[in-house]
Amino acid sequence: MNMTLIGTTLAALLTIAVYSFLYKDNPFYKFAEHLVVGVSAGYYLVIYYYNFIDPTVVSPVFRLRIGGDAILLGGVDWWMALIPGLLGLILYARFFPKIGWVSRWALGIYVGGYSGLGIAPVMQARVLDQIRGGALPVHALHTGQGWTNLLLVVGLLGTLTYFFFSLKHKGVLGGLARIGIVFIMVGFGASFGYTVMSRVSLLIGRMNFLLHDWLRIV
Amino acid sequence: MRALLPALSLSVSVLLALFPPAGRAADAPLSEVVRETAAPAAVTGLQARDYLDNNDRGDKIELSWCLSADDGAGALSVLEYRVWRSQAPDEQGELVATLEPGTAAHVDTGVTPGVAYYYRVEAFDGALSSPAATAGPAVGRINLFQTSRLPVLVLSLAFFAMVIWFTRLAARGTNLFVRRIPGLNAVEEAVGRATEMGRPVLYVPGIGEIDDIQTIASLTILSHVAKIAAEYETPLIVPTARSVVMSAAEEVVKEAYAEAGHPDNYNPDNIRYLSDAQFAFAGAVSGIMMRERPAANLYLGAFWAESLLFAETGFETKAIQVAGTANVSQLPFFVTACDYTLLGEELYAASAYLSREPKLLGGLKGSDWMKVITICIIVAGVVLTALGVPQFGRWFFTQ
Amino acid sequence: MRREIPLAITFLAGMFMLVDFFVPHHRVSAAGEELKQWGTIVIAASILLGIGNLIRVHSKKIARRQSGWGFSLVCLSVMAVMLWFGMWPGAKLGPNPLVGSIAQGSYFNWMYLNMDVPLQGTMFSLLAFFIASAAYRAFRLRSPEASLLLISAIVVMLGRVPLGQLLTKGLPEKATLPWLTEAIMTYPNMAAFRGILMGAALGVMAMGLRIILGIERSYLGGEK
Amino acid sequence: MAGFDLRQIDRRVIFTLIFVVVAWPLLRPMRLPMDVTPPVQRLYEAVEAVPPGSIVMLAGDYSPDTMPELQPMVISFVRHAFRRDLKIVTTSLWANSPPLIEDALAPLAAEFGKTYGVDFVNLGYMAGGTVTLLGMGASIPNTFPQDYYGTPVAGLPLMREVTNFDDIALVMNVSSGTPGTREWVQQVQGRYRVRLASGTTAVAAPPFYPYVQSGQLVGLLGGLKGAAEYEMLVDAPGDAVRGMDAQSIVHALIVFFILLGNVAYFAERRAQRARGGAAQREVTA
Repeated sequence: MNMTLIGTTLAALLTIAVYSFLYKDNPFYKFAEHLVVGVSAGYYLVIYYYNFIDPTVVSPVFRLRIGGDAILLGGVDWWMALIPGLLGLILYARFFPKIGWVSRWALGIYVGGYSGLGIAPVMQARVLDQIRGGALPVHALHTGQGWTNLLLVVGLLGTLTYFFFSLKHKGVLGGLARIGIVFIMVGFGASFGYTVMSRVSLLIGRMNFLLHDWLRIV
Repeated sequence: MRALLPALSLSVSVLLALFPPAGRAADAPLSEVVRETAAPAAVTGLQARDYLDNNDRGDKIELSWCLSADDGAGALSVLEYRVWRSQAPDEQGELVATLEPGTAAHVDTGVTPGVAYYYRVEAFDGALSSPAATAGPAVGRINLFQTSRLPVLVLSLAFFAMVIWFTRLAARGTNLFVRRIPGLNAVEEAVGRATEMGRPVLYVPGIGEIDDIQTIASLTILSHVAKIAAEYETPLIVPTARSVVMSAAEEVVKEAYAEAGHPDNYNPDNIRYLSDAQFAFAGAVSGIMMRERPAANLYLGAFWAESLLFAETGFETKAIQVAGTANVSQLPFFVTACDYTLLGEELYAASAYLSREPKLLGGLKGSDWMKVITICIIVAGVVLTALGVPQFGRWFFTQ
Repeated sequence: MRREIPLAITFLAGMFMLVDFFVPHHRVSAAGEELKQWGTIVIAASILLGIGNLIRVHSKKIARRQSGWGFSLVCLSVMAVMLWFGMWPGAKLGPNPLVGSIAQGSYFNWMYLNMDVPLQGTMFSLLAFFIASAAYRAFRLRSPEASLLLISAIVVMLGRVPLGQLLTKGLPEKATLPWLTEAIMTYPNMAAFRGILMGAALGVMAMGLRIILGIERSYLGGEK
Repeated sequence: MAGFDLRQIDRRVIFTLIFVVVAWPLLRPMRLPMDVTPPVQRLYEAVEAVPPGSIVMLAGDYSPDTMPELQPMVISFVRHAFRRDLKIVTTSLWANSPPLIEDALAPLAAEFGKTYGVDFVNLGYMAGGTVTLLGMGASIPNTFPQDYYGTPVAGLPLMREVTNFDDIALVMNVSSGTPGTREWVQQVQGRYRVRLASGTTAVAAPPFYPYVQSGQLVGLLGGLKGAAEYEMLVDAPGDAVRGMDAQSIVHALIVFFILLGNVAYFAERRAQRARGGAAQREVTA
């Protein structure tokens, strides 16, 4: 028996086990579900170790090298590898009630750092750039472009108004918010329809695997 | 008469030689001679200035120019542009770049910060070079402010000021109005229903890492939900896809149970890490729904393609489902398949809304007024472009 | 103090990264990069927290012979096998080069390709079924808004395949399904999503600021 | 239908039908009528217009993840060219492409009895992107001194007929990103007046339609649908046509379910109103 054939057969059986869930929950699905959790846990553990922990912490701190280059024990690079390693380690302090609170330091750096990191780029890409893209010329109403631009501007203003929390949606505000909802619903419907194709392609892909790669009847 | 003919023909040929008819000038042989002997036209408008990138070492200078008249037009003879750099205005200096035709800008890397440089740019046709355009002196500097990001800074500061202003206002006891958000009232209702049915509540905080603000928003809502669940003594299952989110969720739930006065009811086995892998996680959560039959499923946080797997499996188990995410691509599926959905910003508003803590409401008010400013800017932009002021877009152009 | 130090750390880290965006100086950028790198390592190092939880929950089930304990055994043992194949330290000395390696052709890779990939891919493809059942039960003309959702979904769904082309063949171009699909995707869809994105962006910024300023702190958990 | 409530259709019925309509076209391709769109038709005609014996170039700039969409295009083009007795030279600006092209060439060469080195050559991958394209404008053999197998091009009879783009009757670029069709149009088509056709993923296609309009591309295949249309034109329906069959039917089936659901919904509402019953709790959409 060759490994490829065994592999394909195994993969095919597992594929069928997952599809059996569509009928109802059953032992085959349970088996597949627990198997994939186990395999992916092992996979991530190994990959994280090789890709992050080893090159950035273990190698520099214990083997004194970064990539292929030797570094100095106690040098800047060495400390720069040791500190994040320690930060990672203190996450585990929560298992020791007396020093458990230390684990929040690592969380503080991480959450604080990424919160700060997010703010300005979000302002840039999702507010400024969108203002620029959203303020379209609408004066040329004798052309089709003018009307479609007007549609885009009104839709955008309506949607923004819908998310206005400080006032009840009544009067002009209510009217604009209602336009917003109309646009949101049409947009959602379109996204839904647009996604069908790619999801069906996934199924075709799995089906091709079963019928062609495994059973070879296509 | 006889003498007139030769004179006439002579004068005609002289006239023809002096003023050739239009067709003749474009004759192939003539223009080919011109092409072989004339160098391409020079570039114009050459400028050199310090280049400000986002990792500024002061070692870059930016050049821009207008194309040679023979590039893409005219004699079509430009094969490349040559850029020379020197430290004196009249020196040829060293060749630092040869560029494809059609190029009208170049960033010269590797200059020494603080040193003045002069540049020459020539158009080259394979044999001959155009006269050089010159520019300089230009100096590379290490900058402390990214000027192209000024609009971002201005708007951010305005936003921060409003958030802080409203937060202080709230702290001083001013009553801030926030309209009803239907999906949020449903959260409490859902937990209540699970209690009536004697079945657990399932709370999925998304599959985002804790650096995703949606996850943090979700954890604050979780804290609120856990308090209700603790009071009702209803089991709360929290499956997570990220280790750090799991440990944060443990802390949040444990704390909520303690605050609700039921620390002993906290069951650490209900806060579960399942898998970092997206669909392994989705499969395992579906399994929990099928086997432990939660009566209320709350999906709040960052979700991707697994959203519909959850919502449809949850529907099959007849759970009441409330979802919320700022991942726009998944909203259509939650809206379609769940009972209530928090759209985008409503997820962030939720923690303030649920806790009714004045300090948190400040942030909500701040973003509301920022929305008003944004709407005003867009309207102003529409009006300005209509009035023929094209600069509007440029003011908001950042790098 | 136990509360203040983490909040101070959060504030400093947050402010630094915020300022970093506006300061192009290469040393500031380098420090920002270093901090991001630290974050990555902290997260990578945390994976054992989750794995520990997984092992605890499943071994309890096995020890108590709770229903489905056999599946828990499958989960834990396959994880152990994966680890052994991927990281066995004696591998380089042993006779089998396929163990202790994650390269193409190794047992680790084989398990990944023939178990993890098809299982996850198939679970992903379940969406093709669920998208149909969701459409069936939820797309009802019960309100004007719901009708819009339904109509635009149907138009786009049909406009994307040859069938839609056939259905409206012969009509003027601007009445054909492919054209309508394009129009819906370009206009209402874009306007709505741009609005939602802008609103959500403000939410993110407000939340981020609250975190940095220590107003939002429930994610840090209890006082103890 | 007494006793049968449409609102309560077991979703397993829906699942089964979806399963069947996806599997069936794979087993029994039905070739649903498909309109050929003008860009595809023009591409087909451009290849038809090349005199037999001429040399065409297949430039594959894609990777395995986009194979489902692009491989059927490559297969159809090779089939089309071989059938018309055109000679094929293939090149790649993407490192992953040459083996994928080889996958398409080998079986078709066997089918049409074509000889490597005489009727077709796979020049493999060359780094450099735009620079490589301009190099080919000067000399193709100098830019690709060896083929995919490491054989010097001087040893390949077909390559003796090729100096630069002047000897290539048509270039078919199959691309999924950068460098790809955009670079071919901007650097090669304009400069060397090459007849250029392109096939891209559905996601990447929209910006290239204006090129078809302006004539810079003689034709364009967009996504699985474009591939399917081309398969129909060369009269060799394959993976793309089968996939499109399934797509069309699934989409129609879902629409049918939606309509069915609404019929049931209104029937029930009417019945309820007649009974004067309370409105049922509805889910919010």
